[in-house]
Amino acid sequence: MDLRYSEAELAFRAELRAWLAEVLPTLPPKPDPDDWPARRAFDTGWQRLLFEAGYAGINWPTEVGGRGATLTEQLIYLEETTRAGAPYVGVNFVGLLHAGPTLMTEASDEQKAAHLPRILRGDEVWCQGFSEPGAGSDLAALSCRAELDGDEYVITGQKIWTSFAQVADYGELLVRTDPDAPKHKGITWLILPMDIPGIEIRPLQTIVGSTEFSEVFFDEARVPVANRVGAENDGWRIAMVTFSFERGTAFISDLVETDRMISDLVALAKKVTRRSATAWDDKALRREVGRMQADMDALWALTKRNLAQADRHGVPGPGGSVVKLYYSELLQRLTDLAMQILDRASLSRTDVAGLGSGAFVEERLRSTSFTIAAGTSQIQRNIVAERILGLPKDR
Amino acid sequence: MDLRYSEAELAFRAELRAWLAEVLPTLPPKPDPDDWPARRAFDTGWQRLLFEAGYAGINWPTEVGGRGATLTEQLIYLEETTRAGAPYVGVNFVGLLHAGPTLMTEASDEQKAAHLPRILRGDEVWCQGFSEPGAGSDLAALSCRAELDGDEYVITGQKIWTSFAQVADYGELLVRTDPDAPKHKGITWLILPMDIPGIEIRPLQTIVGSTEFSEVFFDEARVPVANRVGAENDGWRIAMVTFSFERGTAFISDLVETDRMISDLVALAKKVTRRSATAWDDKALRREVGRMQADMDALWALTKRNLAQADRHGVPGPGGSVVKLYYSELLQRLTDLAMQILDRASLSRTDVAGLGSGAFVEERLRSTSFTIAAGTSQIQRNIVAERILGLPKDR
Amino acid sequence: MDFELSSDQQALAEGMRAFCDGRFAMATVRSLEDVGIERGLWRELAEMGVFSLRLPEGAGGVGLGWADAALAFEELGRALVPGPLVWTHLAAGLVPGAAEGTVVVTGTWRDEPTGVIPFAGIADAVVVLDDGGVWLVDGADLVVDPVALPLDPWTPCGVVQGQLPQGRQIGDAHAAAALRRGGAALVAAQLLGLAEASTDLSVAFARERVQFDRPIGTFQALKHLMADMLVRTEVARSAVYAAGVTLDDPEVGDADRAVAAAKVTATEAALGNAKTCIQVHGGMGYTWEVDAHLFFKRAYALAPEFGSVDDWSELLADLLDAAG
Amino acid sequence: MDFELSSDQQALAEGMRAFCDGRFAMATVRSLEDVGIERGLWRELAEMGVFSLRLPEGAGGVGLGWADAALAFEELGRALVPGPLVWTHLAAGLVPGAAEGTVVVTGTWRDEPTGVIPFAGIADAVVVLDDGGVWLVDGADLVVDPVALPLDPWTPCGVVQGQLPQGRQIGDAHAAAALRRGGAALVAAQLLGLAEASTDLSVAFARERVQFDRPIGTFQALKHLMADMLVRTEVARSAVYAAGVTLDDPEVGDADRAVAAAKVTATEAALGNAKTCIQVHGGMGYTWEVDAHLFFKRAYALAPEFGSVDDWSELLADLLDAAG
Repeated sequence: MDLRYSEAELAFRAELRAWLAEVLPTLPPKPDPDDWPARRAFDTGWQRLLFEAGYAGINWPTEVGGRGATLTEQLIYLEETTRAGAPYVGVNFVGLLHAGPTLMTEASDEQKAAHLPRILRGDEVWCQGFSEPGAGSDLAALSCRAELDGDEYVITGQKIWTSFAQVADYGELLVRTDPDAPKHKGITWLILPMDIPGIEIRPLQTIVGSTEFSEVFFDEARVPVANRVGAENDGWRIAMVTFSFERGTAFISDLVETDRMISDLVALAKKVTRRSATAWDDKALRREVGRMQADMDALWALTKRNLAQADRHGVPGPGGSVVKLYYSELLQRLTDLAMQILDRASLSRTDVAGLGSGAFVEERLRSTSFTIAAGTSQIQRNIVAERILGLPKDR
Repeated sequence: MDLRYSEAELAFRAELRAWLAEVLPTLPPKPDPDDWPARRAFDTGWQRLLFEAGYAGINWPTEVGGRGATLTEQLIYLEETTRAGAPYVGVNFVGLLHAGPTLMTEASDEQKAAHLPRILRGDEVWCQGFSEPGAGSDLAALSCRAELDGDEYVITGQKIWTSFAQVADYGELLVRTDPDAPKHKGITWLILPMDIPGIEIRPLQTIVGSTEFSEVFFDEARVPVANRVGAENDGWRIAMVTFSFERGTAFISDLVETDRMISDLVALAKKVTRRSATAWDDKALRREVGRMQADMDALWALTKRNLAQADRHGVPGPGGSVVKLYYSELLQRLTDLAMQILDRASLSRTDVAGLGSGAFVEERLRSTSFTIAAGTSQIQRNIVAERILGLPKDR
Repeated sequence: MDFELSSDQQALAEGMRAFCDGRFAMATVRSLEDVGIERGLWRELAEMGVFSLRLPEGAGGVGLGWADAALAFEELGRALVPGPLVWTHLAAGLVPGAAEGTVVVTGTWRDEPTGVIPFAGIADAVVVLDDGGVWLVDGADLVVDPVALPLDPWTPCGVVQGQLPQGRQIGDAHAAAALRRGGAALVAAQLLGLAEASTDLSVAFARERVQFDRPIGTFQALKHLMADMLVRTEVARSAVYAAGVTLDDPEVGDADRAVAAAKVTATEAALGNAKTCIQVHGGMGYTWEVDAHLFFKRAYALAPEFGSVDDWSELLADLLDAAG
Repeated sequence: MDFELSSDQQALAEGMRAFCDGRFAMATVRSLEDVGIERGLWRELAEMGVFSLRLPEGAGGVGLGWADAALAFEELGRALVPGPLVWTHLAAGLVPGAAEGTVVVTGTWRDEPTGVIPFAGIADAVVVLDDGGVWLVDGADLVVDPVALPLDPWTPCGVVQGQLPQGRQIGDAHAAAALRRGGAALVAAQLLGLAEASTDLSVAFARERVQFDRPIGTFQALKHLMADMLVRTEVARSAVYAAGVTLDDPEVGDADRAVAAAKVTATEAALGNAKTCIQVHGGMGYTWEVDAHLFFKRAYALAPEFGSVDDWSELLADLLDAAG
């Protein structure tokens, strides 16, 4: 076991850090979160900068134009970009981390050539059409229909929780092509051009008031058969291939940010006065914060173990479920503690009395989704119990 | 809503308190917990004193010789006897609170006459033969067989978790009389004389090293058909009748004791020194103790609500499950907190350095059973979810 | 002793529920986003007796007690009725117009460090509590910076700029302590109502929502989450009702202690249940459309009012200390 | 960076596990009830290198590091091997005979307020840590009152009567701090082993035990309890291994901080899992016969050693404070 970075890793970090220091001040101001065209422009602009500097597709193989970085380099990349406050992957998320990797392993050469270089350069934005109102945790229950008509699939149905739908060029779409087959067996994976007729996008408002997600309605939208990835009715396997791409890097940016939030909480607690003392003079609070830092440091170590195991064995050790379960609850505990400290200042989502309080209130709201999105904590515990501990399936 | 005691209730309390003050000092010393004959003698002696003073069968109707007290009087009775340190119901538990009430509603006049007066006087001790190694949470899966042979049932099988088996005169026994019927339909309720041949009692050692429970083995033990209560194969219903006897008084003694433990914990925390200060100077600890007292006071109020609802509607309101779930976890939190305060003094189950620490360590061990015995917390949550909230059954 | 609602209390609670169902249906509550208060509805609350409930009949009130008020505020919490209901209720009899619903009153503590006051800038008057007594500040005398984005859009807030005015004394130190105690009990009652309503919403959803070919309410993990919601609610309900009864009849117990148990357990119930309610709803729970977030936001907005869980826990520990 | 066991470390862990399986089978551990230590077995532990693991080869040791020691102590914890293993390991090189297993060493802090010392009266020597350094007291110089009923029957204790002797100085203040840090890391490793083993025991039982016509491990409520056991274990494992690596190579992080994370998370994992293990076993978990209580008692017995969760959490907060 070794936690020391190699010379090469240190050099990678130094080079990246220097580049970030140079390039970040040149970026335009961050756009308003609800101005989607501006967000697309900002995020794809950043992607183009990454591409030109050779950092695009940090985890993509060099054969398809990626950086082909080691997992430790990916860790360094995520750590440094997050610490430096670089833009997130943003609207490029689905293309770079989900649809792209799927195309790499499952698509035809033509399909790869048509999309992968454009995704890397930030020329093409993707969204995801997997979940449906009736198919959330039970994704395989999806019912959005695609019927073959000549050399086109005619699609009717609905998707939900689609991020970036407003500005995406393409969508990775799961449709039911055989309604009579067992539910996992009748699903097909399609490349959906977002500009065809018969698609309607309705933004969904979240509890923080944002339009992060949309519902997408299909009314006889026609997609060429040539846009099918893999065989008809083999879409479930293909979708699962994508999920298996995760190598333990998923939560690194979140961990870096949460780690910083703990330090910010200490700073905040030193500013909040309670009667004659500050909140930070309260031993109970100090202990609680110390304990969260212990959990945080342990999670950071777990991430490094997961990466090392993924490197050796191809899959991350105890799995992303463990990190997700623990991390999402830690963040909720942390923001809850902040709410307690803030007392009436917690009633504002913007900063009050120079406390830097707004970020905590906002995150207390936002973090409610962390135990739900991408597999609820209940689903994650099933996964841990059945796949890691080998407990029998429910039925 | 009224929390004031009536004149009659106050008079009852005063009279009881005076009697306790008079009689308790005359009691012999409490016997060793593992000396079962001595325990029987002590507990039945106390029962005789209660009987003579008119307090025996506080919750039994006057028709069968009980006190016929109101639920508020029962509350007062349990509160006062616990506060005064009077003996527990002890070996009379099953007879007074379980088998007796069942006999009252389900047994023949002969059976009632034979047993009820003797139970009330402390002349007859009962135990329970319900659970089996293969039938715990799933009690209806019990397999201890009784086959009819002339006018006797021939019993072969095993029971477990039988308290007081060593000193009981009778047992309330559930046996399977029809193995082919659906599992709830083939069970019969028998009065088991403990002195017949074919019964072997093997004490089970608990994690605190006591022999509170026994396994009871039956090898063709013969019980007269006259000992059957109710009809053959109607035993499940009869057993459920007994459970429905609970009117919300089950945990009153426990609550009184736990309330006292919180005060004792304060006293202990004032004695434990940590560096220059006492544990009680620690704000975090004070807050934690305050919070537990809030929970405790709320539980006490809930108990009074349950009693009032049982009085009006015949059944306690949100049910004993709510009290049991919350109380058992509160006690575990309380004793856990004590373990933290005690630090290395927690390594001894007897008092160290005059702290009064032993009781807390002992209770930390003992309280592990509180979320298990008489329906695990998991089973209780199922009950709350299905019977109170009306959520659909598992299958 | 009979710790069960009297038939009058039952009728009061049912009446309040029917009123809220009629006048504060969810669509109405939703329409109050960003404002919190609509003067017409506020006067209807007054006509219903929400503010004058405990005033003597001779003074134009209903002549009821704290336990009755707790039942009414439980229903107001359940229905998510917004506004500085508790402060205005406490002000009835002290501040002209409060009981009648013509003057909206909010309040604060003089040593509150951040200057945030719910409904400041909207309310007509602000009651200020300090160790010396109860003070009244005219809303017009406050310079208030509105909070741009309140945690709970139905609880708009203002931040007082500069020093809080001293105000006119309308009560002594004893009255200030009594208002704090009573206010905490009534906020606890509102929190209890939130805890109940979020349980109901979760259960209704879990019975309808199908995944893996069965209602999600059949899954034990969700079932147990909801069982814990019920448990927290019933524990809190008992403490809240006991606090009301004890405030009415101090001979049955220590009022501070009873209020502490109510505020602590009701806050935990409301927050815990609101979180679970979102979780049970899954992705839908994170949308504006589903009501789960209203309970969540309101629970957090009420949690600090009249003393936090920590404050009341410490007070309870002090009482134990004094008793020991 | 490669935060995965090397093949040597893998072999070390497997070797320790095989040794424990062979020499400390559960029947053997059970036979040590009330005594904790059997001198022959203790010498076998020494021969296995448990005490001399980190001593240089020139000094008769194995020449390994803290990370390796953590792996060994994880296995000792898993197998429930009793005795003052960590203290004797720390004493190797400082106290003659400790490394060889001929002298059993326990230890304490001079400011420990209750005088309770595990294995006092049985161990040959007692190491005492204080702010001034490390001190050695001969077992014979202690007047000890044995604890009549120890929490963990495999951890018999004594209570020191009168003043703890000053002892002979065998290390300075710096050494005392180092022993506390290293000791906490190795106790954390033992606690990790307990957390793992109690998970395994629970899972094995839940797969076999049938109620309601199916293995209880199919019930989601129990499944989720056990999933949380695995989560706690893996979180703690990461922190414990990181603490070992950081003690070996202080350039990769702050050793105190790494040890704090290890002790805090491993204690929580061991206690949490031990409680759950009893709960999963139902009634059987409350019997002496099933091993669940051994994990429970040992977890509580080790929790206070070398600083509690609270102590290390406060230290971590102090470090954050200093960094901020």
